[in-house]
Formats: sequence, C-alpha cells, structure tokens
Amino acid sequence: MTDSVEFESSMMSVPDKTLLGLYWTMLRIRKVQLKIAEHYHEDEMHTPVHLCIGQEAIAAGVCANLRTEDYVFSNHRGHGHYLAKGGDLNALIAELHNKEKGCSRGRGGSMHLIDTSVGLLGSSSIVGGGVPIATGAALGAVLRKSDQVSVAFLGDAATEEGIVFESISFAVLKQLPVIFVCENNFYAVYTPLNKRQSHDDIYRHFEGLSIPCFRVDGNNVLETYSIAQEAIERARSGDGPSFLECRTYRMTDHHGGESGVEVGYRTQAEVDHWSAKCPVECYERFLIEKRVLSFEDVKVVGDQIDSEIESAFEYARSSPLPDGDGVLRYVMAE
Amino acid sequence: MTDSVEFESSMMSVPDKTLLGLYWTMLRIRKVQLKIAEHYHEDEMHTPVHLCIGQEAIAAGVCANLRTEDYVFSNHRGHGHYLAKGGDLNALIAELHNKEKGCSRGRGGSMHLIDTSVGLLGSSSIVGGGVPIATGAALGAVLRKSDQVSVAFLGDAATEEGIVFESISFAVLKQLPVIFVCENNFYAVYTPLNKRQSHDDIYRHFEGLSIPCFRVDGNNVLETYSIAQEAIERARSGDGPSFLECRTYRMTDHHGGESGVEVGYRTQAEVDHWSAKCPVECYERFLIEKRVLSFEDVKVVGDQIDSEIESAFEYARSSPLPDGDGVLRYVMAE
Amino acid sequence: MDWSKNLIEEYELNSGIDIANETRKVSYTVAVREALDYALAEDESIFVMGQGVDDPSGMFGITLDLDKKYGSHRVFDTPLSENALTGIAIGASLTGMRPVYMHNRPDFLLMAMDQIVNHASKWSYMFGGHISVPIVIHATVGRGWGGAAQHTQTLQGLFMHVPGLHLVMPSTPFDAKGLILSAIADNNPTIIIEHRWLYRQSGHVPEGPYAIPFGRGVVRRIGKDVTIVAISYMVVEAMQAAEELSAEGINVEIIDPRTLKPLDEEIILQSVQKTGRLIIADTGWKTGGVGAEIAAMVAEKGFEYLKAPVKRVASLDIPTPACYVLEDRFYAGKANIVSCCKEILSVNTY
Amino acid sequence: MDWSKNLIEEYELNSGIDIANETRKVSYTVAVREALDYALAEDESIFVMGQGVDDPSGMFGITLDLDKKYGSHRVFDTPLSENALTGIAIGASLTGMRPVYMHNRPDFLLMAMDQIVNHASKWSYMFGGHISVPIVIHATVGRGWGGAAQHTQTLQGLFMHVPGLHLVMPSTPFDAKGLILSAIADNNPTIIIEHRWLYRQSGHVPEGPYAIPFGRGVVRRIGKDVTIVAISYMVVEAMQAAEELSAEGINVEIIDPRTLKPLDEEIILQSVQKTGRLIIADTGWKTGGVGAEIAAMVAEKGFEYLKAPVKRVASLDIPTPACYVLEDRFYAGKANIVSCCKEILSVNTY
Ligand SMILES: Cc1ncc(C[n+]2csc(CCOP(=O)(O)OP(=O)(O)O)c2C)c(N)n1
Ligand SMILES: Cc1ncc(C[n+]2csc(CCOP(=O)(O)OP(=O)(O)O)c2C)c(N)n1
Ligand SMILES: [Mg+2]
Ligand SMILES: [Mg+2]
Repeated sequence: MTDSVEFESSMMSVPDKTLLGLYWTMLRIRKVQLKIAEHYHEDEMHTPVHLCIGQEAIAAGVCANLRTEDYVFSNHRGHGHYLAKGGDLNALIAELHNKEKGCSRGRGGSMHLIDTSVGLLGSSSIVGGGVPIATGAALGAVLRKSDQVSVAFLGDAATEEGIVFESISFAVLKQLPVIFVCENNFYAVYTPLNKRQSHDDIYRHFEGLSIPCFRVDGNNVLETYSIAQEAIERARSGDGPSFLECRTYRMTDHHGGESGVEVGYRTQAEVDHWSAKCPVECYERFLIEKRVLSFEDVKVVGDQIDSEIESAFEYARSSPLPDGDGVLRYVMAE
Repeated sequence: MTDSVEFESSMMSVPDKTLLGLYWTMLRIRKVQLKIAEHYHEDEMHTPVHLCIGQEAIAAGVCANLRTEDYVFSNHRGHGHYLAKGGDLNALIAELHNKEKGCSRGRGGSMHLIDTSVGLLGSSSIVGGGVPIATGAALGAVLRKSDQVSVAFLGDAATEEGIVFESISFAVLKQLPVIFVCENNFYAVYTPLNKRQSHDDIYRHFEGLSIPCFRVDGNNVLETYSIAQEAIERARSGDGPSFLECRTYRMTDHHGGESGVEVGYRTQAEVDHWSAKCPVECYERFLIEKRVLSFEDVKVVGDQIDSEIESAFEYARSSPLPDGDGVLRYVMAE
Repeated sequence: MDWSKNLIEEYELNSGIDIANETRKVSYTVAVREALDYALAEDESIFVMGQGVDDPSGMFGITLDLDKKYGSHRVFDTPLSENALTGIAIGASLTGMRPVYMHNRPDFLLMAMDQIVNHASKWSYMFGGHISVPIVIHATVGRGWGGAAQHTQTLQGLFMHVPGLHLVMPSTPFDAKGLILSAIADNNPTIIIEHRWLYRQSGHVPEGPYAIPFGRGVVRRIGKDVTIVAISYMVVEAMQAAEELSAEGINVEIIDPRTLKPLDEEIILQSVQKTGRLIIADTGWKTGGVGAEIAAMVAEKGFEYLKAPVKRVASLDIPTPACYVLEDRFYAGKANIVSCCKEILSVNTY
Repeated sequence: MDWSKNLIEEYELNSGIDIANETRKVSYTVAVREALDYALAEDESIFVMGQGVDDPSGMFGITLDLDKKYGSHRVFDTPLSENALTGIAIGASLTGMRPVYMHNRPDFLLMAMDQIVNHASKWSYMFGGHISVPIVIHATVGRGWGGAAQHTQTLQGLFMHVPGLHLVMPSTPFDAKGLILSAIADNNPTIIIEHRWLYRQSGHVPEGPYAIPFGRGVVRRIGKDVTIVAISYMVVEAMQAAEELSAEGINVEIIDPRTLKPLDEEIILQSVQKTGRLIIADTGWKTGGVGAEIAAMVAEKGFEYLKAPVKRVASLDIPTPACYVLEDRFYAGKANIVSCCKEILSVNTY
C-alpha cells in the first residue's frame, strides 16, 4: 500500500454527477459519524455504536451502483451502509436515541438497522451472521425472476466464520447475484488480523471456490466504485457472485468515538499512516484539483449536510420513547 | 482419470516390507467389509454400517506412515481407518454386534469407533464434526511438545461444512501437525458432488488459506502412501498441516452392502468404470507382476485373514450384551 | 397468506375432535407429501430444499418426485452447510419467498442454531416488526437400530425455550397435513419435528387442503382419572397404555397439544381440573425439556387442581446408546406410562 | 486432578454457609482471574483461549496480563470460528490438555452448539467411557445499554437440557473462584455462565486456592415464609427483595444452587418443605427455562410440601429489546420478586 490514494486511473468513465454523488455520500456519512461521536458521551444514545470513520468509501462506492430495489445486508458497523443505500437519516438518529420513530422502532439500536423501503433488509451483530441472509435474498431474486442483486457487507473477522465460506460456496454453486464486500480494516475489536489469519490477503481465501475475487483499495472510492460496478453488472446479468476485499482502516476505536491508541492495541504511527489516506479528504482534494468541486461547493454541501444532521438530532431528541406496554409487540408477525 | 491404476512411479523408494504391509492392510479391510456385508442382512448387527469397499487404499496408505502414538479421527465410514491404525478387530466386530466387549462397549455402534491404545481417539457421525477435534489433538501435541501428528479423515461432503474451513484456517495459523485427508468418493448419500459443489477439485478449495494441497489418486495405495508420507513428515518436523484430496469411489451403497445401482442414483457403467480401478485387485496384480507377491502368498495371506475374521465374528457373537442396568454409566467421567 | 386463512376458517367450521365422517385413509408420509404438494401447487413463492429431497428415496417418501412435478428450482438438494442454508432460507423469505428446509434428523439443526436462534427467531422483533421470516424448518426424529447419540436426538426441549419460533409436533397423518399447511402459510419461523416411527401410521386424511390452527390441542381420549399430555410419538404409546389401563378400570384422558409453541394451556388445565392428576409423556430428555415446562405451567396455573405429584415420562438424561438392550432402557414408552399412572393414582388425595 | 481433589476435601472441612472469618475482600473479576492464574501456575496442561483474552482489556479484566505471565502459547487469542475452536478445545482435551475457552457473550455459543451438544457432551458416553472431555467453556452474560437481542442472551435454559454437561453459574466472587477451579479440574465438559453485572460485586475470597464441589447449593438467607431459588445475578435481586420484604415482616429463604447441572435438589426440597412456597428467579427466558425444570422437579418430588402455586420470575419470552424503557419491562428483578412473594403468600393454605 502506498501512502496516498490514487484516483486518476479509475476516474475516466465516471460522470461528474456520480463523482459528486460519491463525495456527498461519503461526507454525509463522515459528518453523521462525527456528530454521533460528539454527542455519544452525553449518554443520550443508549446503544453500542460502532463508527465507520475511515471506511466511508466502501459503502459509498458499492451502493452508488445499486438500485433502490437491490438488497443490502449490514453488520454491527452499519451506519455507512444504511446511509449509502438511502436509509432515512431521521430514523437512524432516532434509533440511536432508542425512540419509537427509530428505523427499528427502538427495538434494535445501532447494530440493527433496517429500511425496507430502500432494500436494506436488516443488519446482524453476530459476526458473519448476515452473510447467508444476503445470499438467500439473492436466491429469492433468482427464484422470483427479478434482476435484483444483493450485497453482503462483512468485516475481515467475519471471513473466519465457516458460515461465510458456506455462503460463498452456495452462491457459486447456484451462480447467485450476490456481492460479498469484505471491509478489511485489519482488526477485530483489539485483535490484529495476523493473530487470526495466516495471511492478510483475504480475497485469496475463497479463490479456490471459483468465485471472482478482487483486492480493492477501500480508501479509494473510485476504485471501489468501478470494481463494484463490474461485480454488480456481472451479478445482474446472471454471471454470478463476486468477492471484494476492500482494504481500509477504522480511524476510531472498535466502539465509540475515541481513537483507541490510548488503549494500547495500535500505535499513533499506524493511525497517522492511515489518516494520510483519509478517503474523504483525499477524494475532496482530488475533486478540487480536477475542478469538479470548488472550495465554495465544499462549504455549501458541508453546511447543507450539517443542518440536515442537526435537524435529525432534533427530530430524534424530541420524538417519544416506545411505550413500555408495547414490549411484546412484533415478536411474531400476523 | 485413467482407467487403470499406475503404481510404478510411486514404488521406487518403498521397501518390500511396506509394500506387503499395505497389501495386507487393504486386503484385511476389504475382507472384513465383505464379511460384514455377507452377514448384515441376518440382523444380528443392529447398527447402521457404512462400508468402505473401494476406498481401502486411503486408510492403508495414510496410516502406514503413522506411529502408534499418532492420532487419527474418523467419521461414519470408519472401519478402514480403525483397522489401518491398528484397532483391535475383535473389538470392532463386537461393537457392530452391540456387545459389551465392543470397542465402545456397545454404546457407539458402527459409526463411533475408538481404540485409544493405538491413537484412534474417536469417530463422529456428524459430517465434518471430527475435523476440528483432530485439529485440536494436533494443538495438544504441540503444547505438550511431543512430535505426534494427527490425521482427520473426512468425506467430500464434509468440506461443505464451514467447520472444516475454520479448522484448516486455524491449523495453518498455528502451523499445527495435522493432515486433512479428504476421501472424495463423489457422493453424499445419493447426492452427486456436482449438485453440492461448484467444481470437483476439492483440494483447490483451501489453497487460498496457504495450506499445501494435493490431489491424490485415492485408489492408488502407493501414491497415497508417498504423498501422505511427505505431508506427515512436514507435520512432524513443524512445517504445518496439509490437505489431501484422495479421489476414490465407494463400491457399495451409502449404507449396507448392496451396490445401490438399483436405487437409481448411479449407473452400472459408473460402478463398472471404478470396479476396473479396484484398489485391492489392481495392487495385488501389480505386486504379483513385480514378483513382490506370489499366487501362493495371496492364498496364504487371504486364508490367514479369513480365519482371523472368522474368529472375530465368533468372539463377537458369543460375547455378552451390555447389562441394561449399566445404561447410565459413562455419561460422566470420574 | 390468503389461501391458508380460508383453510383455517373452513377447518374451524368443520372440525371436531376428529374428522368423524372422513373415510379416506393414507399413511403419515403420504399426508406430509400431500401438504407439500398442495402448497407448491398453490403458491409460487414456496420452495422445498434439503439434503436428498430430490433423491430416489425422497426423504423417507415425504418429498418423493416433487422435484419432477415442480422443477429443480423449486425442490432442490443442498450442500451440507446447515447453518448457511438456514440463513439462505431466511434471506429468501425476507424477499417474499416461503422456503421449507427439510432435514432427515433434528441432530443436524444443532449446526444451525446460530441462524435459527440468533437470526430467524429475532429478525421480526429486532427490526420493530418491519419485516418477518416465513420459513419452515422440518426435521424427522430417528430412533432405533443403533442410531446412537448423534442421530436420534429430538431437541424440541431446546426450541421450546426460544421466543420467536413456532414449534409443531404432529402425531397423526391428519395433523401432519393440516399443520404443515399452517406452518407454510404462517409468517413466522416454524420448526416442525416429526417422528420417524409415526411414518408407519395411517389415518383419516381429507384429500383436499385444510389448515390446523396453531395453539389448539386435541383430546385424543376422554378419561377422568389421570391427564396424560403426550407429545408426538408418545401419543401412540399413551393410547396403548390407556387401553391396558382401561382393562384395569383406570380411565386416562390423553391430550395432544400438537403445537408446543404456542401451547394450548387451556386444554391442559381443563383436563387437569377434571382429573387432578398430570403426566407428561415426551420423546425427549427429561431434564429441562418439554415436560418441565408443562409441569411448571400447571404448577403455576393449575396448582389447586392437582391432587398428586406431577410426573414426567421421558428419555433418560444420557446420550442415546447404540445397543438395543440399552436403547430399551433409554426410551420411555407404554410400560412407563402405565406404571406412572398407577403410582400417581396410589397417592391419597388430601 | 489431584490438586483439585485435595482442594475439595479441604473445602469440605472448612466451609460453612459462608467463610465467616475470612476478611480479604476482592472483586468478582479479581476472583475469576485468581482462579485462572492459580490453575495456569499449578498445571501445565491448562491453557486459556478466546477472542481477546490477551488484549489490553483482558476480557473485562478476568484474563488481564495472564498471557504475559504464562506465555502466548498458554493464553492466546482466537479467530472468530467458535464452532471449530470448541472442537479444537475438545481435541486438545482428548490428548491430556485442559482447555478453558472464554467468550465475552453466551450468544456466540449458539455457533458452537454442534461441538458442544453433538460432540463434547457425548464423547465419553458414545465411546463407553474410554475417554473424556475435560474442557471448560466460560461465557459472560451482557445486559443493558441497548445490547439488544443478539448480545444479551443467557442461554442456561438450553444447556440445562443437555445430558453430559456440567452447568455452573456462580453468583459471588467466592463461588466464582472455587467453582472455576472445580470446573477446570473436573474431567467433563463444563459450561460456566457468569453475569456481567456480578462483576461489580466484591466479597470475601481466600487468597489461596480452594474448590467448591458441584451439586452443592447454599442457603444465602434463612427464612420461613417463601423459598426463592435464585440463579446467578438474580441472587442479588432476591437479596434486595428479601430486605424489602423483611421490613413488612415477610421472611424469605434464598437458595443459590450455584451449579444447575448437577442440581442440588435436596437443598431446594428441604427449604420448600419448611416454607411450603416456591419462587424461582432466573436471568433467562421463562418458558422452557431453568425455572421450568426446578418447578417441575418440586412438583414431582416435593408436591406434598407445596401450599401455593409455584411462581417463576424470569425475563419475558421475547428477544431482548434495545430501548431502556423496554429493557426495564424485559428484565425481571427485585420488584417482580417482591410482588410474587406477596401474591404467593396471599394464597390460602388448603
Ligand atoms: C459470532 C461473533 N463472535 C464474536 C462477536 C463479538 N464481536 C463483535 S464485533 C467483533 C469484531 C468483528 O471484526 P470485523 O468482522 O473485522 O468487523 P469490524 O468490527 O472490524 O468492522 C467481534 C469479535 C460477535 N459479535 N459475533
Ligand atoms: C452435519 C450432518 N449433516 C447430514 C448428515 C447425514 N449424512 C450422513 S453421511 C452423509 C454423507 C456424507 O458424505 P461424505 O462426507 O462425502 O462421506 P461418504 O458417506 O461419502 O463417505 C450425510 C449427508 C450428517 N451425518 N451430518
Ligand atoms: Mg475488522
Ligand atoms: Mg462422499
């Protein structure tokens, strides 16, 4: 890995509108995360938050290729996936505040996000647990003869769960339209990848199953976008699943808004190394250089997002908690 | 796959004693299986038997490289592994007859064989279930600083279980002295491999984990012996695990002594094709050609084995059933 | 599902303790197969998957040739990846499909506990009811011929404990057909555990479709001296015990709850109110099993009815032994029920 | 193991209801860590593995720096492959090792049910006692802060049902240390489920090693009006409820079984014989849980002692909700115990 992000080679075929859309999505995810981090210590969000600061390019780059009716399944670190797929911001922040208007009616919290109206059919906080479910959604699409595709977001540690191997193996067997997007941030909680896996080229693990596998610079939104685009097109046209290992880094701790350096499992130097590759800042610089974006734009977009977030927090804070008497509701569907 | 078995190239370095030992082991396994098949319909063995006729070369070839204190873990199709590792024949036949003198005191039956005195520490009838246990025995060996190695026998279908992927991944991470011996007979009960896996080169599945993987002609006892030998030597000298895909065929049905052609899931032509590659007959012919074995020897050895088997059946039949009052014994160890 | 709502309403109108004037007799396996056949024909969203469902044995006959009738995309074999395939069924169900995942032993469900318990049972609640998981997981209990510890487990005792699941254990061909149709139509994850020994039974089964509502037990035999709540195959053993006991003038009432989740507590309590005595006969292990829950429920809600200690007839709390001499001890049956009844009746009312 | 046999004999000699003249007070986490520390020091065959056991948080502190003391071959982190790693622990144990596999939530044990239930619990029996599986599986229950459905399950209700396992739930620092040492020394697979909220407790803990025998409950509070069998963290809630009730002149007896498998039935039956009334307070779901088994056991064996319906205090039969308003309803505690006691005492003896 080099020390900066190289966008040039992936930019060519991408229209300006998409270039800007990717920026907006990433910036919005980043700003939402930062705002959550800012307020988390106030203890108004009773939920274990796993922020995705540093990993925004993956959610943005992948989901920009998806249609509303395509499926996404997320994990414990799901805010970015939720927003990139078009999930409602108010409902997200309300969910973090444990409110009835939350996307899961306050039953799920930060790790269990859903927005069925945009194809996000749930998020599992069991590592690897959502992967077969995403695979099954792809099977559903095939059986219903629709051309929807399904995306499973998973962490590097999820690839250690046999269920992920099983899911990929079945997806290949049936040539299902599912894309496995592994966000390799090199850690599971405080455990580095090299204590858990024999090498860090996760994309290689599954090559033997005859699934197209790619290593992607997950901090490069354009590279992610274009490799995901090809995978999604293959899936949609019946050419089966793909596996993407997107290498990245989480800038905050496993849980909450601190950096985690003080805990002692990673060094400041490592964090600094990855800071220099910040997916949002590098891309912003690149767009400005290429004159796709002006300093003026940056400010306007930033302000717009800020005020949207501000009002989402207001919405969440002022909205009611669930009624305790409803505790038994929703266990069983009608 | 060719239609005959080619031994010449693997023979060179193998001493005559070993050549004969392999023959004896295979013939003995074969004859035991045939005798079980012959008597099974008499309903004196109340246990679901899964015979390994056609697959004898794998157990024989692998186990000939093992020391008594090395470990082996078997599965539902375990008679061959048990005998090749040196398990007591009387105790096997008694177990099939549900007798107290059986190797598992009548509690286990055909699918649960054990002989701790020769390192066979158990057999699981949950497909894939014994594989992590074999891996753990290798971990035990390392932690105790012994140079024992551990072998997991598994079927082709077992590789579909995520637990096998997980086990291999951990074995590589810790460089454990374990050899995964997959007997690919192309079927799981009545389901052919191509309905379950995307391609039939099972050894490729795990290459991405950086474990040495080999495709072996599992009907060729010399090839199996020599590839296993290298793998076992690597393991013993601290160079980690290996995965062997031994391609073979079971000549009898999934369960019991019939061929299964009448059931309709496989053709007579397919069975005939593999009959021509019978691991025992081809090897016998080869040894005779090479004058390692005479027709006279064949007869003598065969008769010896026959009478040994005969007396094992007598032993089993005349030995007592467990006492019903002992039913609660052995749930918990002291 | 509309078709099933209609079926259930129809059933409500027509059903008594049994379908008295029904004369068509078929085997349990035929009944199960008919249910699957009807469902597959009725609703494009239904599909059947499982190890061997399309093989020449047709999963003991219950799926025989359904693949030929409905195509290999709707009735298909699976790899041995029970946990992932359960998740795959869940995922398909979230997109509007109604998968039926079949297993030839409940033992293999232990590999799928993560997807069953951590996922299927929780998905609706965890997401505030925005979505549901209409899957059916079907497994057939094995018994005998030295099947041993890993191929004979019943496991309803585990699933009984898990909120968010239905748990169904039909004991007759009639119930099998009607409950499977209900399960497929239901919008929640449902575990159906059948017993291989029931596959030998035949009984009255209407040719057309019908659905039996969950949470509605039946009185299999009317009596006044002791209530026996019998689960699955134990209904057969209990009926035989009842015959034997009636010769001695003891009249047992047999309740078959048919579904354990939801459980028809009312029918049990009413019976105990009448008899004052309760035996629960289950195919599973005793400790912490279905019998424990039913005993506890009655000790809570029907305590004043009880005239004698509750009794549980169940398997021994050990792994299943292979040898038949030991199997005979391991499994409870008619004889245990008979002696339990006598014991419970020997207690003086106070 | 010899060292533990000695420890248990010593304990037998010295123990009363509590160690009265013991003055050293430490936290629950320190007590757990001391047990592991002692075991690792004593016996080369013991090793500790689990996700994060050697990380800077040291699994809530209970394994903190043990890797530094004993080396990374004896205290090591694991990949997220819970099922295989359970099997790996089993395999190592078959060769003479004594693995302790630690999990920061019981929820993850659902991924390992195959190896726990199909393998560990059966290996000894299935092979006629020729071999045994001395492994310890340790998991800490999470609660609160919106941990939600997949990170707060207790699951003892499932393990209660499985023959061939020990099931241990220590409620005090003293018990934690002594029971962990027993578990490690025992030659059978043992599940230890601790509760995160107990980690806040401190209590008397002898500095040296001691082992508490399995199957021996303790009376945590002597009373005469109602027996409360309280499990794990519910002991704390029950003790508080008892305080409150005693102000109103109600005297409850609190029994802590400490191990659920084996269960000290005698201590429960003796107490119910005295009080005539039984409440079981458990941290898990109500239906089919630990409370069901204990209620059923008493309805079988102590029926004549009972003067009122049995009551179960437990979590609601739903997945755990995230929101604290709903969490408050979901979890049972002191208030439920108090009201249950009053209710049970309002029943007229007959
Ligand atoms: C099956 C399972 N085991 C353990 C955990 C505890 N846990 C929660 S998040 C996490 C780390 C996951 O790492 P990774 O998959 O790489 O995702 P990341 O947090 O890095 O985004 C762990 C171990 C879990 N949730 N599920
Ligand atoms: C987990 C699990 N699923 C299903 C079964 C049922 N079953 C028993 S043997 C068998 C076939 C196994 O095939 P393979 O591993 O290739 O071994 P083979 O029988 O061909 O030797 C199956 C599916 C089982 N025992 N365990
Ligand atoms: Mg990670
Ligand atoms: Mg096979």
